Amino acid sequence: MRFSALKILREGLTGNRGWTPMWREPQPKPRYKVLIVGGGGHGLATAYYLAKEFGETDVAVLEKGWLGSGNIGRNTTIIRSNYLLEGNQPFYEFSLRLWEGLEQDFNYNAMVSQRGILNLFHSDPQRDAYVRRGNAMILSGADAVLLDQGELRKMCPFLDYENARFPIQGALWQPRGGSVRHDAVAWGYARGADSRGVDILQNCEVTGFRIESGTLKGVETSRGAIEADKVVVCAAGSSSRVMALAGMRLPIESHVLQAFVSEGLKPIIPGVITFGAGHFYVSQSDKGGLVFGGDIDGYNTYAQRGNLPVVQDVCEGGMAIMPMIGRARLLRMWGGVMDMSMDGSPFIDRTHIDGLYFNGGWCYGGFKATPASGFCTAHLLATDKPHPTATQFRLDRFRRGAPIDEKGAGAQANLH
Amino acid sequence: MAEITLTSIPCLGGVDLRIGAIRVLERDDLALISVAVPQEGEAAVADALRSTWDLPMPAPQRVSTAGDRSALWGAPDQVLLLGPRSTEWEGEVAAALDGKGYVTDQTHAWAILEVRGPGIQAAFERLVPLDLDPEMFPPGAAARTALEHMAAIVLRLEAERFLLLSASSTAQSFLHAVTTTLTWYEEIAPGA
Amino acid sequence: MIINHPLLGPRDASEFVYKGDVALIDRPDGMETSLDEMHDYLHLRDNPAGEHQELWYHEQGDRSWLVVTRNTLTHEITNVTLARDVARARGRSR
Amino acid sequence: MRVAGGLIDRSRTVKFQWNERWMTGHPGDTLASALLANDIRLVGRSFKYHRPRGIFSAGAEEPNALVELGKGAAREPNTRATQVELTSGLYATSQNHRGTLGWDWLALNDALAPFLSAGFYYKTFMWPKAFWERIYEPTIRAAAGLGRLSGAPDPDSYAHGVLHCDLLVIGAGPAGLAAALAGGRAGLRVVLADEDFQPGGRLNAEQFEVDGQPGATWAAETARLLAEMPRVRVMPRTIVFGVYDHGTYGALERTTGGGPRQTLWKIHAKRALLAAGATERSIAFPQNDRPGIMLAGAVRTYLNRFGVAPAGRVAVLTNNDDGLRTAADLRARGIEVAATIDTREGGAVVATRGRQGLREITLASGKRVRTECLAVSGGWSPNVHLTCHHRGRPVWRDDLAAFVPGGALPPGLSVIGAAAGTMTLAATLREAHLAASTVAEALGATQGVGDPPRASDESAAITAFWHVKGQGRAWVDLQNDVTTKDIAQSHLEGFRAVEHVKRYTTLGMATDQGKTSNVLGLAILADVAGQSIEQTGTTIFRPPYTPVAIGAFAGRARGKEFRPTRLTPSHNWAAENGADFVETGLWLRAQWFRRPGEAGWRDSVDREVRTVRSGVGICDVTTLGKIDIKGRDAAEFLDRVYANAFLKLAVGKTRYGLMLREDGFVYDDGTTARLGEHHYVMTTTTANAGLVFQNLEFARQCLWPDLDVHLVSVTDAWAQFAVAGPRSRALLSRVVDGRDLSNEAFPFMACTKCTVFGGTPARLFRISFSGELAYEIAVPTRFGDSMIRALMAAGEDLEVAPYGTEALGVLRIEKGHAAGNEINGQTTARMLGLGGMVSKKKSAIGAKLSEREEMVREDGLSLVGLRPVNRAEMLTAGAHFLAPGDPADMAHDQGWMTSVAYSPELGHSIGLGFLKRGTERMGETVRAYSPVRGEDRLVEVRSPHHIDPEGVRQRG
Repeated sequence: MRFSALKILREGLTGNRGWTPMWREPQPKPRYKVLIVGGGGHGLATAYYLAKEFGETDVAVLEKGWLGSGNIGRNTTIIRSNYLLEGNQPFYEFSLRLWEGLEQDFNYNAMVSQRGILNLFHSDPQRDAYVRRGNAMILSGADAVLLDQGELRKMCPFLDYENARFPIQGALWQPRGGSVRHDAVAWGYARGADSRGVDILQNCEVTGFRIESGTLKGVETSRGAIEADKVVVCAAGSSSRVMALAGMRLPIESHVLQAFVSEGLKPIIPGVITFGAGHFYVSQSDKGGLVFGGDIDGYNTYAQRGNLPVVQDVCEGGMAIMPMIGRARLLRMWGGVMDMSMDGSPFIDRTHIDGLYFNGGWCYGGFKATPASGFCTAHLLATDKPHPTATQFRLDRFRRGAPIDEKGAGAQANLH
Repeated sequence: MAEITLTSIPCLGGVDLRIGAIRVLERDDLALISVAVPQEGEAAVADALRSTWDLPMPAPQRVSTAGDRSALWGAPDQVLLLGPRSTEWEGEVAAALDGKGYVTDQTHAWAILEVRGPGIQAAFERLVPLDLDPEMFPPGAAARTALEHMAAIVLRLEAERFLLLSASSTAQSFLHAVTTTLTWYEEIAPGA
Repeated sequence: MIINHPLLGPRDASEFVYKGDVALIDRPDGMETSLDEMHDYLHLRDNPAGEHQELWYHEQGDRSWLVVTRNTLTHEITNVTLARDVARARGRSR
Repeated sequence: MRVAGGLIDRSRTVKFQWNERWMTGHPGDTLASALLANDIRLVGRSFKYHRPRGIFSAGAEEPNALVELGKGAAREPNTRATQVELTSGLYATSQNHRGTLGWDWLALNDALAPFLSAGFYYKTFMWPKAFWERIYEPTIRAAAGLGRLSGAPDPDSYAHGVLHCDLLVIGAGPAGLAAALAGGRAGLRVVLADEDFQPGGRLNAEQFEVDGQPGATWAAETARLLAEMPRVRVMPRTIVFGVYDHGTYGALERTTGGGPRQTLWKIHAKRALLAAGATERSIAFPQNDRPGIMLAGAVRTYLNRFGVAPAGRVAVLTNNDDGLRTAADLRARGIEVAATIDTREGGAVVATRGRQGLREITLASGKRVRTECLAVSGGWSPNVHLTCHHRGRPVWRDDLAAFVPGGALPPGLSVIGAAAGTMTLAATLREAHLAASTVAEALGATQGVGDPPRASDESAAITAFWHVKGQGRAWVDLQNDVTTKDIAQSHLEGFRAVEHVKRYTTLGMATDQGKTSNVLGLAILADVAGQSIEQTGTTIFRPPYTPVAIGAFAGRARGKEFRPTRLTPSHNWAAENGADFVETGLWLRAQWFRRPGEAGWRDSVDREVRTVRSGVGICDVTTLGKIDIKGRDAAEFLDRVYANAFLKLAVGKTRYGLMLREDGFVYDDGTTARLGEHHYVMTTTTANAGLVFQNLEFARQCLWPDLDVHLVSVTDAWAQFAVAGPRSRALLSRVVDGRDLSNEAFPFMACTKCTVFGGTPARLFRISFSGELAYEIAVPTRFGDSMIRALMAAGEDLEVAPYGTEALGVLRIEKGHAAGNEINGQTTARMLGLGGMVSKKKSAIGAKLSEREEMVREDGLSLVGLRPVNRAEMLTAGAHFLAPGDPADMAHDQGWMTSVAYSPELGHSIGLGFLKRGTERMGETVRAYSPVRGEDRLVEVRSPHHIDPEGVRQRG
């Protein structure tokens, strides 16, 4: 079914009775060419691009819960390509370009909204670092604008320019950054993949891998054994657990990132704003809620919930730059489990087991990466070569001494 | 340049004020000396403290006192000596320990406030994260903690008399935190 | 979270700094260590969903490093010991 | 309208404003009860269709009566009128309408409702592509949202506090009061927290008796008893909003009187009893959203507690016995009951009329009944919210037609009373008493707990009934305008998991978090899917239980108090002497010292740099981390934590130390001085002081636990000043007592303990960051202010002048010293030209992994100096290097400019940067390309040591 305004009109006039399911609920087949473990954003996007771009439709997505129940269903929806390093920036710019055409591509309005992202800076060295970053962005074909305080004031009159502990000097602005309705991304990809023949198997948990003399043969699941030529694990948050079933240890720790949304408010915040002297970022959803977050709690966990000190830290950051939000109320807080890698950057790579591929380590940057991650993973599966924008996301990069360490924090997962 | 001599200026200018029934004053008359206990050297340090000042080694989170000198438990291998400030004391301590412990004068690393008065424990509920219930934290208890993002040592002298120690560089922020707490307490519970 | 410090009793976790897997104690010292050994020591973690032994530093307290046994699914803490004792028990000395 | 009775104080009147109209109420009223007393029925608009909305409930579950409170900067949007304590002068206005509340233009949406069904926006607004951001989205955004933020800083303050107790009782209804009483009698430390300003919970809303007294009287009496117990703390106006790990509860207290507006409490409780009661829910029937349609229990609350009848004529629709009590209570107050409709007897409401307020209902029989209020009871849902905060899942009980706490509850938390599904009073009181007794016993309390309060059990029988099917929309979520049809459509489109339905329809995602709608929605979904509620599942609740102001979470940490400010010992002196200060981490440091006649900062900085190069300058460098390291094994320890050798450093000598992370990248640098046989003092950078200390502690406790080495941070103990410039020796010779400072007696990198100005203890180091003859001298912190004044006086004839961080930066860039811009965690020793310092003879931290293949590439980056080809041009940091002629893209990126300065000595701009194969490219010209600054300059590559590359001056 193709969605359009006309379709809505017709359905509205006939009682909205003619809608059909967005995806099938198929039974698992005994064998597929490709299995994708994880029915979140990255897994569904991989399936979609495999089918659409590489013509591979003998594919199943195995999701232990309901589709989109992982981090695609619990994030703060920001898209941007404002990275510093050569290993990252072209990939995220590729992703942003895919976002820009996504809705027309999969005929679903995920509300990709490029209202801009502002990274505030508070000191001269920080400004210099943002200049370096902005230049790197432009060198990789992205957009970046350096705003001084006067220009920033025009865009955000509500920031605390007078009384801030760390004065707001200006911002690095990426006008093409923004936000997306996150659930709709999962739904749109699922619909697009399903309509091309991909089986999305919900409530289907992988419980083991069948590996014979270094070659992958298939997986065991809660819905029976399934054979496959290739299996890719896209289960960020649970990567270590799933890959441990294949006997692998990863340079990844699981951490919880809390996120917050306020009660609905009339529009007041133009785009995404990030604090440069503390842990806080915020945007305002189309419904009017302030969607915000900050740092991870900082300890290994698989519990999708955090603790109060980080809630306080995040709200302190918010009040530090925009004291008008003091009377806005925090409506909901939740936590998502992150794959925190040892350098803060992800992996899209083959493993030492023939036929087993890995996509993970997204830290808290996974949402914005969804389209490119899916595309590049599909590329790797289909061609056995990394996509040109994802050549550095290798599992052996620490062994070689080539971390992609944006923050310069070293091999300490919770500092990235 | 014999005509110039340096003067020691209190971190908080010798502040002494009253907020409601509670008094806040800077204790610039105290010295704080760290004694690190060498590996396997605890008995020797304990002997030295006892024989010189009659000070027992403090238990964790406790203070031992003899006359105007106290010993605070600092860490598993560290004791903090608190006593009257004099230029000689570091030397005295070093002499008393005679190499049995590593002595570092920490007097100037800390600003010390004495806070006392009725209702102080209730007022501190909005400042100090520790459980100050007298059963848990009786007079003679001391603990390091953080309040309002600042490292602090909280020492209970009497039921309603505390010493609060904060890094000397953040002394102004620390004082602000303390006085704001006491002012609010007064406003929320007038005369309590 | 509350960490029951073996010497100081229960303290709010916000007084502590987290480092990670207790295996970080087992640094392969010495000149003959291979690059691979050192790589694995620093980068590869078990990351279990369940009981986890991990290092915490009591920064706003007595500066002790602690080994905390905590369940990563429930956050239940079942044991807390001084890391120095654990290090010695794991054979570390000078 | 007011009727007799209630717990309000009728002897006093409170004036307040509603939509600019003055009205009156009484102490004890809420804004909602006062509005109803003033016959206000229309109070708001729904989110999507802008349907008229009236007061629906009497508590935290209120979906409709959201108002803006206060004006100006203090305006507080989305406030539930049902929870606002009426105070004198209170100013409230309705929100979320364009035009007046009565004439809201956005109610046009309601006419378009067929086209705005669940998820409509996902299927349209995609063409033309550019219209989304330019037209569709702005229009949607402008229409969405609820109340308005003022846009001005919140004028109020918020406190944080920490409480510790044995037993936290959440809710001061009958269960909570009985539990607190038993716990208090047992001698436990008890905190009793309740969101209401009046303890008693449903006892205040009902006509029950406890211990032979009216329930409300017993509640007030019990609260008074509790308040007198020294170890019990009764906290009204305090909502426990979240359960965190290990018995930590988040609670928000609305403070009365002066001081902070609210206090956010962290309550550490050994045990907790959740006595949060239950929330009534509605029944879905056609047009069930009109003002005047209320929860039956709320009608009793208004009647019995506030002495207010929502209307002169009320009909009742119920599926349970509790609802029937509403009719009885109304009759008792002389209010006409227009109809009592019991679904268990086949009764139903099939239509309603009255756009801005209910006028008439149509019964299943077709009979029309005139009524201005319809009291609806679809049964009660236990308030299980807090039991889900550790992701426990409630379980369904058919006999109650409700979810009760289930799954893994947060450790230490038990549930009592209606929150546990115990729906009758006597049973609740017994259960609460028993639960508190059990806690007391478990915690070793020895005192008796007394007898439980007595009451009789009323009937609470219920037969589940959810949905009157018929013509017209039946609302499930009143705020977000989710109807039964939306749920059915969602199912039709394949959104069948509960979470999918919630996300697709927005059911339960409004400010009330679905307190009255979730269970109803679930029941409708179960019905559509043809399965049981158990099979359908449930969503879980997340904190906070009710929304909490962001300002409360932040507490005092805002504005200048966001973080503490560290002041240097010379701060006051600097302020008196024209300093401009700059934030450096938590420190405030003098950036430069402006003198009369200096037009801009550059004048001041240039002068300060020249002073150091030609005379003598003083800079407060206290902010550098300083760690005293003592012990028999201190040398061995240092040798393992620094990449370069430290075993042979002599007493009285200082050495530059390069510290790596274990992954081989540069972590920090500084100098370490050996002041005694077993005594070293290490300096770290300002930024890394705390982290380095932490890592050193890790090394000494965890890696080498038997080394005898001890660390004390002395950053705050010493006021340290750099005294730099050719005349620095002359100045210090006047300052340091009885010591020969000649180059022979005290050469470069010497250090010593000494005294200054006739006896003040000091530490003296001959080290140089500027490249000039220079020293650092430290005195105990309290002498720092006196010291800077004394140094200035002593050096007056030498024309000594202070210099700030900006000049410090210029000096080090001229000298080619790497600092934070270069050592940013991504840098190898090799990049800094310090690769040779990393000793291969020992396995110091980071040494091994610094040898990894990609880190020792011959074509890697290295630190170079730069100057503009056109010397008149000013360089800026952050520019990327490109070979002239290469395209400007990532593939041809060759490095970047890290630091720049104007060198007064050289008379032009200079820079430092990392350049690919930089050391081999001296004299080459490259492009410094900075498109975000609109700059593209040619620069010449040279040694990073712009001045005195041989280091003659600092050794002189």
